[in-house]
Amino acid sequence: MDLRHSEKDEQFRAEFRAWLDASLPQEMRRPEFWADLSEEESFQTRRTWEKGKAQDGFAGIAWPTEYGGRGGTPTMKAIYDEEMARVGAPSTVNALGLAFLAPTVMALGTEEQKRSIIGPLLHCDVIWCQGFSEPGAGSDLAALQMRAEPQGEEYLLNGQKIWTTNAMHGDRIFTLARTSTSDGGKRHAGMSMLLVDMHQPGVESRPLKQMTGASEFGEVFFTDATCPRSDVLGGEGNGWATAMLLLSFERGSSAIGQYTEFRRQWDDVVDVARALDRDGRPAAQDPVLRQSLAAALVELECLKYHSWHVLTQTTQGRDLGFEASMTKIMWSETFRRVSDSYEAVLGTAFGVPELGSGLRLEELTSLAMWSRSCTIWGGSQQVQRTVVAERVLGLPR
Amino acid sequence: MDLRHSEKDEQFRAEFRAWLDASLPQEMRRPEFWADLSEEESFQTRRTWEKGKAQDGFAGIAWPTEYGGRGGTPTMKAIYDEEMARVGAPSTVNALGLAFLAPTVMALGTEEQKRSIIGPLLHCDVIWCQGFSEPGAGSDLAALQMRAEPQGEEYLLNGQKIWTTNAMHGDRIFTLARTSTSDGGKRHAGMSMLLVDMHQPGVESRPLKQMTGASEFGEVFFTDATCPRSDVLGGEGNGWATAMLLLSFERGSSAIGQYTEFRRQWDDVVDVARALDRDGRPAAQDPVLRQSLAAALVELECLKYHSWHVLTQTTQGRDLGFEASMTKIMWSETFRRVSDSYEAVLGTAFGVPELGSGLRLEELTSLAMWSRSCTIWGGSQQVQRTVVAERVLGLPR
Amino acid sequence: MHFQLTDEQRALRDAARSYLRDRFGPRQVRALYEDPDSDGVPAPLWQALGEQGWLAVLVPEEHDGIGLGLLDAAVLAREFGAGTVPGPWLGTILVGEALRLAGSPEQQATHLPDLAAGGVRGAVALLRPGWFPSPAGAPASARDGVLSGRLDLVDYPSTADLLVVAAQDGLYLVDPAAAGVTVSPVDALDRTTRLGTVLLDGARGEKLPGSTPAVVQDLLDRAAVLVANDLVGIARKAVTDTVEYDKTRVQFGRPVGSFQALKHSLADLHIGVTFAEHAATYSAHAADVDAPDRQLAASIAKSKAADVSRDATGAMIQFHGGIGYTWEHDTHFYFKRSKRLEAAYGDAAQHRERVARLLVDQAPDSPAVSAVGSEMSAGVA
Amino acid sequence: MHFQLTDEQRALRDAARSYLRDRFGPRQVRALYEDPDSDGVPAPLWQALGEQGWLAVLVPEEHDGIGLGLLDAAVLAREFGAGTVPGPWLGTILVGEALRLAGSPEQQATHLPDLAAGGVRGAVALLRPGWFPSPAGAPASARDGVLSGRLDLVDYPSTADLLVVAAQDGLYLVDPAAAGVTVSPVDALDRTTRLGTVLLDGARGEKLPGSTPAVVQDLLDRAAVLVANDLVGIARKAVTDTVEYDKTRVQFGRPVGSFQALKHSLADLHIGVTFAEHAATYSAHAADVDAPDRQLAASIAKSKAADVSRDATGAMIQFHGGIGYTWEHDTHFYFKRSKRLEAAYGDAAQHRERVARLLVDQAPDSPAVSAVGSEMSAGVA
Repeated sequence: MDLRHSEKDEQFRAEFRAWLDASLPQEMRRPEFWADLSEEESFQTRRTWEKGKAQDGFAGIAWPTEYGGRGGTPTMKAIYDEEMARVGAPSTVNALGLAFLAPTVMALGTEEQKRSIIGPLLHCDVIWCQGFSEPGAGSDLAALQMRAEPQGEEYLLNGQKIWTTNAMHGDRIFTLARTSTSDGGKRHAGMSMLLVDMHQPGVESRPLKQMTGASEFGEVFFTDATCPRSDVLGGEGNGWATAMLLLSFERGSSAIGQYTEFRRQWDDVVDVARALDRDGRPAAQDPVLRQSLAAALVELECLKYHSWHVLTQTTQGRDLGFEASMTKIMWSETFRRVSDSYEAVLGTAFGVPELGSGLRLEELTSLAMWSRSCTIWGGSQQVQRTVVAERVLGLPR
Repeated sequence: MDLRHSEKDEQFRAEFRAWLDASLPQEMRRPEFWADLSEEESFQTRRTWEKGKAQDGFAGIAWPTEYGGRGGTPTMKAIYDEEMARVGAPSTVNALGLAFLAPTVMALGTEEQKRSIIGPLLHCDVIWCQGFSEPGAGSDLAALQMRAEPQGEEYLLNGQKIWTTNAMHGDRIFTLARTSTSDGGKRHAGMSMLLVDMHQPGVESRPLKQMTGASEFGEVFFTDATCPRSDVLGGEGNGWATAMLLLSFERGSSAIGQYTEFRRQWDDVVDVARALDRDGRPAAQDPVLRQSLAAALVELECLKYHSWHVLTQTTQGRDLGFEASMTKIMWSETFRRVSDSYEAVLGTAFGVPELGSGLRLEELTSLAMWSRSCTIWGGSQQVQRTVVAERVLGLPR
Repeated sequence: MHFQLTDEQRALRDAARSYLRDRFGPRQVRALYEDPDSDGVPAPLWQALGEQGWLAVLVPEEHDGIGLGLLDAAVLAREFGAGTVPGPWLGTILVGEALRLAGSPEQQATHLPDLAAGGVRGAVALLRPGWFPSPAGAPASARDGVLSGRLDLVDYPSTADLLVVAAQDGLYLVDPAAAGVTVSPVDALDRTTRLGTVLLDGARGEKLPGSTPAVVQDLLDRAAVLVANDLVGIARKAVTDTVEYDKTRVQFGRPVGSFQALKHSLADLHIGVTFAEHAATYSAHAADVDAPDRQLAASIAKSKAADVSRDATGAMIQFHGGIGYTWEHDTHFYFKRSKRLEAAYGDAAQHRERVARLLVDQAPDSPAVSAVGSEMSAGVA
Repeated sequence: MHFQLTDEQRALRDAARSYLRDRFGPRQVRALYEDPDSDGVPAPLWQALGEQGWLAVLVPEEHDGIGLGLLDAAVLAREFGAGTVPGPWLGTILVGEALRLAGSPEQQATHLPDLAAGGVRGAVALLRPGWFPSPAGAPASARDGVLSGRLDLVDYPSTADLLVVAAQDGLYLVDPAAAGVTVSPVDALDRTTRLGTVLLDGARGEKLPGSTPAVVQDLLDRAAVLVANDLVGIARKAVTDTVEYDKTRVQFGRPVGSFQALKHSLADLHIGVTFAEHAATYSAHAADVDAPDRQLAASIAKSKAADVSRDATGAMIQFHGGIGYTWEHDTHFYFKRSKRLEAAYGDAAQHRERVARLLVDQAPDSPAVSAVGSEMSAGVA
């Protein structure tokens, strides 16, 4: 047991911390700054800042240098996540590309794909969307209907994708479609992963307003859109395997970034509890609310320990396999616990933009609602529990 | 909305209360009295007292007078349950007979069966056991294996039953067995409900010790035991339908008796919390324990309201159908909540027979453990939830 | 013994239900969501509330009301919860109750007929947000009939014609248009209300002479009972709609409602809502018959309803999947209304603490302990 | 960064595991259940504890111990929980820790070698049952080295050779055979212990000179950490055994473990136990490196372990069906041991309250807040 990082890793922390100190304006660290921007302004501000970060060498931390990465260790990536969350740095505008597409390209892509995709992605020159879910294919991804008919050197795409993050800002979309006609009962056959240009007449994106009022998601409609046959990732007809590999990359994540974010959220909730009046004393002194706050903190710290466990395994080159699929349940449930304690502390004031004291609440309220979507997307809690039961505990199907 | 009972019903309450005052010795109302008796002594004491109660006309409250009942209303039966629980009267020694066998005999039995079974049952001259579950047939009753081969005017019984209440005290057992050989895949076919004499060489009962150390349950082994063919209830080959009807009688119960018992338990837990020291003040003043106690009380009172609802429907002659199968979940979960709050209050002292103050805890501790069996027997919580989802909410199988 | 609504109460419920089905459904609610700057009181709805007598239920007949009981109002509150109905119905009802319970004959005669007809809209500020539901939580202070204080999170203050404000010594009628009264709107997540802050700075108030601490507590309990019924309406609707959706939504080749984990969650929610419905019903009845356990019943109802509605509206999102998180689906109407009401007039934990004060801190055989037939001893019905 | 046991710690774990598999299994535990009047210390087991060095792990090498850390002891505690191992191991370890942390060189030299070898059995009374885990909960009072008080729910007092008792001013060594000490056995539901009440009435105690309040708190935290590890061992075993049983138990023509509702419950339990394992491990490590968040870590571990073990042992009964409720099945060993330990040295709620005292009542950037690399600033490992 030794929780110290290597000297080299800590040097990286110092270097990145110094860069953040110098390059992240103070106002951008406050949630109010972002709450007061339009979605478009917010996106462009984040994009510009992230581009600068990449130019200064802080992108693709653990990726090979020949494709534009920094060539660091998994621990450096964890430190990067932690430092980003610690200062409240803007979240990436290329989340799906970074988390899913890039490692898949690195694993299955042609040399040409690696060179043409990774660099522009890191530098936010190309913003990537993910096109998996459809109205009839949510938890059951294999039910997807989108068709991509081969026509000469191109595919002709028709269909609809939904819950597409950044749909309104995307330049390209990696999307799963059926490239050959149905193969009897084999629902997983005949799919391909296509890399499609979104700036073409046959692709139309519409924002999808969420219950928060924001529109991080959208729908993407394909009507005779085209895609060159060379822009298949992982081989034609191998789409299901490619998608499964792609989704597996989330599992390697140590969740230290999520921990650090949710811990900041918890600290803010505690600040609110200290400021909020409850029977003439701060809500933070109410014995029952203290139980709720502390219960959330217990889960949070356990999430941190688990991220150390995952990082230890990853650093030693071990594949966590399906054991790691527990991470999604862990962080999303923890997020819910922190959000629940916020709801308990706020009471009737939940949903009001600020308290009398001037304390702004938009961000915390949005997070509390956002936590409810996190148990749905990326494999609902119900689907994940079944995976854990069958693949980790070995319970029969 | 009118929660008053009719004058006639209230007269019955007064009459029964007076009888209890006169006929239930004070010491028998205290749990310590029972804790200090052996199981055999306890059973015989209860049997004698119950016999006297029946002789004085307080048995079979809502059953027809011609079979030895009192001919009262469903409300009188609820009042009876309530008054019995209120004074902590001994529980019946013929529970399965009263709750299940008697109404089934009344519905399906021959006139001869009605006359020969009901009276002796009410007067505790014959103690009845129920023989349904087998080691391989718990939640899945239809998997039962016990055989009853017709041989002339008798059946020859071979097999084993388990979780048999009062196995060591029973005189007769109503039991489900296969009277014809397997009918292909029809697991429910070929069963019959037999009324078997337990005082014969082919029937052997063994106590089954529970985690509490007590042995309310037992196993019953049948080795070439016999049963006259006239002692079939509901017709040969109709065993499954007869059993389903029999089990449905539990659903008509208003749960007011359970409420009253659990409420007494809660009151006792509160007394313990008042006596127990926690940081120099009574545990009852601890804000977190108060939440646990109050949460249990909320469920308790809701159970009471629900029993009023059921009683209202029953009084109006309405069949609650499967809606009433929720009652088992409700009372057993409520019982667990009360028991959980006891565990929380006791802390490290859980399982110790008495507190320094002389407060005896055996009964409360036994109840807390017993509550864990109640979510298993009579249809586990899991089976009941499926019934509610499919039969009440109409969710697809 | 009949633990059920009377035929008249069922008729009242059915009337509200058909009005909402035919005249004020989710489309009308959505209009309020899309127009947060509107006053939040759809004119046809408000007119209907007056015409149908739904503002008059609790007003005595001598003041042009219908003179029914709290259970009748609760029947309406439950339907209004199920329909996420906007408007100052509750505030108007509570102003009426304050006048009925504590007003002088003159005050009653002046205001009750207008309140019953819908000509006057009421709003109340009875409790500081977050405070334990007791008279000690009064948000204003009074000296010689002059009021000061900041009244936070008041429902519909901007459209109110008459305010009832709790001060340390009782209840006051306040004219929102009077000098010393400033109303500022506050954004609300739940757009089936319009929230505001009311600043009292030397505003004149007219004392309700009968407003003893016991009466203020009674008014708080009545508010809690009505809110509990609203929450129960929300929760039932959330479960019903989710069950219906999950019967038809197919994934993995079968309706998602056929998966056992969903079934068991929905079965537990159904049972929880059933308990909460009973509790909400009994709490209103207990007030009507002045049962010995009426305070206990109010706290049981409010805590159970808040817990169940929180769970049911949360599950409604989860078990609708992605669509349940969108603005276009009605799910968020229920979720947001539930959030606003869960803690109103005391949250679940505060009402559990009150249960403990009533039963744990008292002698075991205190009259607060209730049982079947308890009304006999109270001698009323 | 390695958040995992060392090779040596894994070897220690494996040794304990094989001993329990081969030499002290459920059959031996059952013998204790069937013979409640025995002293509860199986002689071969106690001898093995001494021979294997499992009593010496924390005793410094200079006193014939092995001089390892709390994490090594925690590794053993976890296996002992999984095996529901009886005997005064914990009491003996804690007496050793009290001496190591607060004893004079003479006291250490006199007692530690015997404790390490198993020649002396220890028992402790550090906290009144039900009290918040702090020095203020000391059960005895001392005046001029003379002790009085009633020490409730002490583990294995009847077989103890040496007692450590907390009084208001620190820790005392007490000879259980001395005048003024009366030990009376008390029935315990969990028969993997033997409980007793110790009455001190003018008994002589020998003060441990270093027992400041901080040291007493440290000792309480170490006790909580070891109990948390025991509970985590219980919980893991409960989940594993239940999963195995449900893979083979067939009802409705399929293994019950194939039903989704069971699957999801077991998946959640598995995740909960995994979290608790991490927390129990880190809390011991944090004590070993004197991490700034060591108190926080102890409370996190104890509260999480208590909750998880309660849930897992309860589910073990439920998901074994009827057989899980019988005396003949081993399920109740786990359930009852869990019940005894869930509240030992503070229950889950009390440790959550402690978390709040450490983090909610302090300034936000207090050193109690931990993160990866926090040990760097403490400068120790």
